[in-house]
Amino acid sequence: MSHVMTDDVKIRVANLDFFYRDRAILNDVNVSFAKHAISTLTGPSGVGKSTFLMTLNRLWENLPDAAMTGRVEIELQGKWQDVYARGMSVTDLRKMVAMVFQAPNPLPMSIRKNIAFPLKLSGETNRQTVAARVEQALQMANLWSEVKDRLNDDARTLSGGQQQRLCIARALVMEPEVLLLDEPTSSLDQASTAVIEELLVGLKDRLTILVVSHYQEQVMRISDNIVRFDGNTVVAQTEK
Amino acid sequence: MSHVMTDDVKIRVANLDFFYRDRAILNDVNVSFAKHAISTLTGPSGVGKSTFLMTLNRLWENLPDAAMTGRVEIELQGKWQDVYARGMSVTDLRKMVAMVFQAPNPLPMSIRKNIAFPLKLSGETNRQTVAARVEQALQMANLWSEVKDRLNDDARTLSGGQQQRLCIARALVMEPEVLLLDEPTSSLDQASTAVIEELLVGLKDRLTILVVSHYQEQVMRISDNIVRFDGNTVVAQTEK
Amino acid sequence: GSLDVFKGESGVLKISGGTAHIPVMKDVAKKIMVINPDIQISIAGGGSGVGIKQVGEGLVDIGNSGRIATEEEISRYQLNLYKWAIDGVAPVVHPNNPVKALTKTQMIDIFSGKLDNWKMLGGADRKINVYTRDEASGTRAVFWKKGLDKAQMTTGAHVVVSNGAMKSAIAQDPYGVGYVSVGHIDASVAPVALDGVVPTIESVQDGSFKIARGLYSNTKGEPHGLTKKFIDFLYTTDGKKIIEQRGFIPVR
Amino acid sequence: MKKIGELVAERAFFLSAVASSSITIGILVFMVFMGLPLIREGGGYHLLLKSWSPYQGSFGIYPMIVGTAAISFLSLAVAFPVSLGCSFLIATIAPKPVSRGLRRIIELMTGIPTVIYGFVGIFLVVPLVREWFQSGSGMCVFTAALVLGIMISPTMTLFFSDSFDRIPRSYLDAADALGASHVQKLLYVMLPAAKKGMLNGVILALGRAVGDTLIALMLAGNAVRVPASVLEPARTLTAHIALVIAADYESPEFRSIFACGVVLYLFTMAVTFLVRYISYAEDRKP
Amino acid sequence: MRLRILERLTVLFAWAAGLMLLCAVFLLMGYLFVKGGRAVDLSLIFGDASPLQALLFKQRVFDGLFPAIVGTLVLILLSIFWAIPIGIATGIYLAEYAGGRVKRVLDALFDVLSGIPSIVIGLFGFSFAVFLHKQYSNDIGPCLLISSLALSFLVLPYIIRTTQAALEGISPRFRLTALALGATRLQNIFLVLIPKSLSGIMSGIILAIGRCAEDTAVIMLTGAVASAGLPRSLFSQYEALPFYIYYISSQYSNPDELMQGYGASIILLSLCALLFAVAYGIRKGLSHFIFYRP
Ligand SMILES: Nc1ncnc2c1ncn2[C@@H]1O[C@H](COP(=O)(O)OP(=O)(O)OP(=O)(O)O)[C@@H](O)[C@H]1O
Ligand SMILES: Nc1ncnc2c1ncn2[C@@H]1O[C@H](COP(=O)(O)OP(=O)(O)OP(=O)(O)O)[C@@H](O)[C@H]1O
Ligand SMILES: [Mg+2]
Ligand SMILES: [Mg+2]
Ligand SMILES: O=P([O-])([O-])[O-]
Repeated sequence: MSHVMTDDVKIRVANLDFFYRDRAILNDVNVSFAKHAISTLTGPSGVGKSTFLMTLNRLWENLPDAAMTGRVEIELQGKWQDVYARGMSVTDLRKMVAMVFQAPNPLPMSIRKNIAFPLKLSGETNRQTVAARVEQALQMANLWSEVKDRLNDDARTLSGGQQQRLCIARALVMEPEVLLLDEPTSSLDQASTAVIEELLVGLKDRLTILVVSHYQEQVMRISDNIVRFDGNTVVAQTEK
Repeated sequence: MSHVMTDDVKIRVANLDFFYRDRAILNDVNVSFAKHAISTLTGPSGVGKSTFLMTLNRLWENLPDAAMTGRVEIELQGKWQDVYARGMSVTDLRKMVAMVFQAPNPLPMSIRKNIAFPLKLSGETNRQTVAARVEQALQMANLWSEVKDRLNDDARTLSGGQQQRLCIARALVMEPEVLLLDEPTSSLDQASTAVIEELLVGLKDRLTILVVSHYQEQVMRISDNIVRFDGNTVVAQTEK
Repeated sequence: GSLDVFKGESGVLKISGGTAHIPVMKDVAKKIMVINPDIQISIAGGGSGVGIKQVGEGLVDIGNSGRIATEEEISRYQLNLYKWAIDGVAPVVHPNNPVKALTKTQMIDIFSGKLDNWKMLGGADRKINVYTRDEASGTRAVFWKKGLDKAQMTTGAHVVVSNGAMKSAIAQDPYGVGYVSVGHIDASVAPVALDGVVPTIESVQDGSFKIARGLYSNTKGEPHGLTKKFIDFLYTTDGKKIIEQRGFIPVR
Repeated sequence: MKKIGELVAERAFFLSAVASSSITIGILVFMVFMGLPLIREGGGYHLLLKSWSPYQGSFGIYPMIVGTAAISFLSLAVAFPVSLGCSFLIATIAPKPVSRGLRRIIELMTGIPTVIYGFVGIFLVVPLVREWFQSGSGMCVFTAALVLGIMISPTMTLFFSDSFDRIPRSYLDAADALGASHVQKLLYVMLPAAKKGMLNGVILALGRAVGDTLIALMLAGNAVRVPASVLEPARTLTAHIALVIAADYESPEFRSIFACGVVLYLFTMAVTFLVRYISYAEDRKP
Repeated sequence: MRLRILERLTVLFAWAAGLMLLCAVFLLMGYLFVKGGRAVDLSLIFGDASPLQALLFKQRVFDGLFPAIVGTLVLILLSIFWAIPIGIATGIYLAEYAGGRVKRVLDALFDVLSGIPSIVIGLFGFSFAVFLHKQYSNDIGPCLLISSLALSFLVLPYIIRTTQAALEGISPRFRLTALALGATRLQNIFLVLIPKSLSGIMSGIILAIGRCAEDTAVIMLTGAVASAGLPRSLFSQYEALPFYIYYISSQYSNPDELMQGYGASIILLSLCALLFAVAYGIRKGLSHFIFYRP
């Protein structure tokens, strides 16, 4: 409930309500997230954590019967912006507020093309630039060494952990300012989980990270800041 | 592994193997279950607990690509019967060895019709008898007082816990000798869970109960007998 | 009057074949069915060839034809022929077409595809759209024999399935030319004078228009019952009146 | 008691399946049987390559095969872009309410009877074509293909929309979350993913176009000649059957329409198996 | 930049295509209604006869569509009557009993059947009628019975497929529910699975009805004629709306007949649109109705 109102704040959410049809999923959520930190969102299943993430990049707008009221502001490109303002371009927003889903979702194309996909979307056609940024993103996601010899393979042939890192790399290639991750390790084994946790901790210098996680130990290991959801709203926010 | 070989035994399973296509799910399972007792089956997810329950009432035979070998004997109507014997009628077997699924599965009809459904299947048409047995079953499942005024409502309008008790009542209406329950409380809240546990404990005088459960506390609370599955077979059987 | 014989009759009468006959058949059938609702008469087209074959096979009671059945057909199916009207087959064009007279040679050239622009005949500079009938047509057979002297018809011709369809096709196409039963000609199409003779029912009757033919109803063996009464009716005064109204010359 | 009921029922279901599937086979056998004498006499390929002039004793169906091919491919050329565009609109480009409304309308359009397209075609499209092009009668390959194209577009659009609908949710989420615009999602994710399904749609639509009788019969002019241009009349196999059915059952004309039947039947089989093969290959993709 | 242009063009192209299709169809239908709208009245259907007398079959209708409408309705009823039992039974067999090779072969056969052009089915029906005529009885020829049988072949795949799809779409959990309560396979099918999939099956049947109502190619070869009056028996020839429209379109003999053609088109179109609307509307409600019937 408490508002963190320092210069370090990256995201401010105020009076957020969310509905599927007439069912209230989130009710008067007020919360802020710090810059260059990992915030974890926890809480029982079905409480609306995934839904909350989608309110930050407006992804819910593609769902049928979903409705939202409230205010979401993010400091983007150095200035505070109302995410739901009229002039805001959804596609630009989503490039700056990247998202990684619970189940890895590589596109049905080669590894290289998967990573280059966001560049293609923004009209980048210079092959050299693309190649360089693909490599850089894969490096950041700790995946480069494992896939550099098979960049043209179908991305769906990678293992689960590799696919999850591929999705992180794909989210990173546009150099977003915020990275949202929805239970990024829930379908992975211990070893892959460790790799990804390490990766996230390494990334927090560059960007602001929000992770939904069920695992208490994981939450403890990586978070700077814990946000607990329950009964349709945020019930506690703890800084570590 | 140990065979309980007393008079109190209700179910004997010997050398049971189970396959989906070529994948072995259960491997050389040998286990017995006591009469008038609650046995709980536990073990990690995907180990084959639900599958095992289905071998007792031959429900797996309706799944494509499933195959089984081994011996299952149940003492029914006072004498030992080989469940997979030639002369055994599957439908009679399933009336005596009733099953309740993990997610409550009311049929899309009224509460009354749901409970009366097994009676309809066996050709019972006397309205008085049906009404009496419906009431009796609902009483046994501790649901009568809650639904007696709305017996003609759609069963799917009941709450999750009520639906689960409805399914138990529907299983009880045929007066089975064995009741199989697959994680009957996993989708329920604490309060509903308590009601159902109490109900099961109350029922064990009348019949033999097998429950699959993940929850250690629950297992401890209600079981007379714990069967642990792991690595495709039964690894421990403990009597309390 | 002459419809009295149908009183008390009942049953089904199936007619098919020549499409030139259809207007007369419909009028007669209606008259009979109004008088006696127990009689059911169904009328289908198909063309003369179909009429002859179907009556021969026993699929219908009366098979109409716009040409005389061949010796081979008559003997194979034991046909009885009843010629009840005289008709002609006339080339027709759209009423707006300035070309309303042709020589026989020109007509043969048009239908065989040698002459393919109206300009060559003093009309608009547009391709000539030739319309013909399917091979089962008696009208086609007569026109081919007596009008085209058995010259080969162009394969590029549009094919329509009945006299009625020919008339409405030509009525719609300002650059079309085809041929229909003289009885069918009305204001929607213009008959084309052939070697100076305008095809009308009169010129057919007096023999100056050469492409003439009879309209026949054929039965398999001796007709009896309803079939016989139906055919007999065509020769009564009432029958002849209908035939005349529909633009044909009744026989006898 | 109950056991017997079960067995009887199963037997009845099975016999129904046998009976209804034997129709498929029965039709083929019958067609071949009826067409056989002619095929045997003239040689099958002869029949397929000769022209149609019964008075000269030639009963080939070559012009009709060409006519069918011309009209159906041209109608695909009309229907494909239109359907593609409409399915794009429905899939992402149009706003939700518009897309939903459009889909409803298109579904409804699949219910318009063929004969009505033909009817309006004769009185509206034929004169228009005649005047536009200042040539021919208006009853020609072009007119038939145009109307046929309009007629199969709704079906084809729905085939396309269905293949878009079958794209896994995760691909769409990925594209959305990466900031793809509607068109980008469509072009770079949905279109490649739905390619195979759409190919099936095209093949099935071709099957429809080839199998249609009324449009060609009413609008194409039915001349038995290989058309030299799209403004000339032509006859399809289906129209040929409808026109020649009128002949004598013993005659070679009548036999030849069974050859048409066999050709159409075999074409249908080819379409079916091609589509099944493509779907099968698609299912086996990783 | 090249991509950007492609994207722009795609949007333009899509809207253009959508507009074109809608325009084309509204033009076609608009033309029909504008030209023919005023033809639709009672005398279009009943001619000179009194509507009441005609509906009671006491008076014959000569210059109206009544016989054609009745012919079409009778034809639909008969075809559906043949196709429904065998179609649903086959659908059940495919979904619930067939497996492996048998299922694959049957699937392929029904795919082929659903693709056979209707004129080929008509040709089959016609020559079969002639065959029966020659071999067995002089009374059989192209007629209502043959037409309805041929049409039922045409729509059989619709009914089979929708039944099969509706049954196969039922979740495995739902499928096991009644079985676990001791239901036999047949009880499960008739008490649970069919009621559950009834909306799907019904909408398939209605689509099949629509197909019967609009088909022309089959009936023009198997017994529909220009003029026959009301059908009297299964072995009589008959009139039907779509055939009437086809017939008028090429051989109307005066403007009045042509107007009747327009009127018939509007009636047939409305009938088919109605069937379609019902088919889409019914998808939801029906199984609810069955389960809750008191
Ligand atoms: N598209 C949707 N339409 C309707 N209801 C939905 C939809 N998506 C989710 N819900 C409902 O909204 C609620 C919140 O869902 P959400 O996925 O946000 O929960 P969560 O906190 O992420 O849960 P979990 O930890 O299980 O992922 C749930 O009750 C869910 O059933
Ligand atoms: N119909 C099926 N076809 C093929 N494989 C199946 C089928 N049902 C279950 N399995 C597989 O069999 C294994 C055992 O499944 P089962 O449902 O019996 O596990 P379980 O012990 O009940 O797990 P849980 O606790 O998650 O319910 C799993 O790996 C599952 O993926
Ligand atoms: Mg979630
Ligand atoms: Mg389980
Ligand atoms: O009169 P016909 O239809 O045979 O030309």
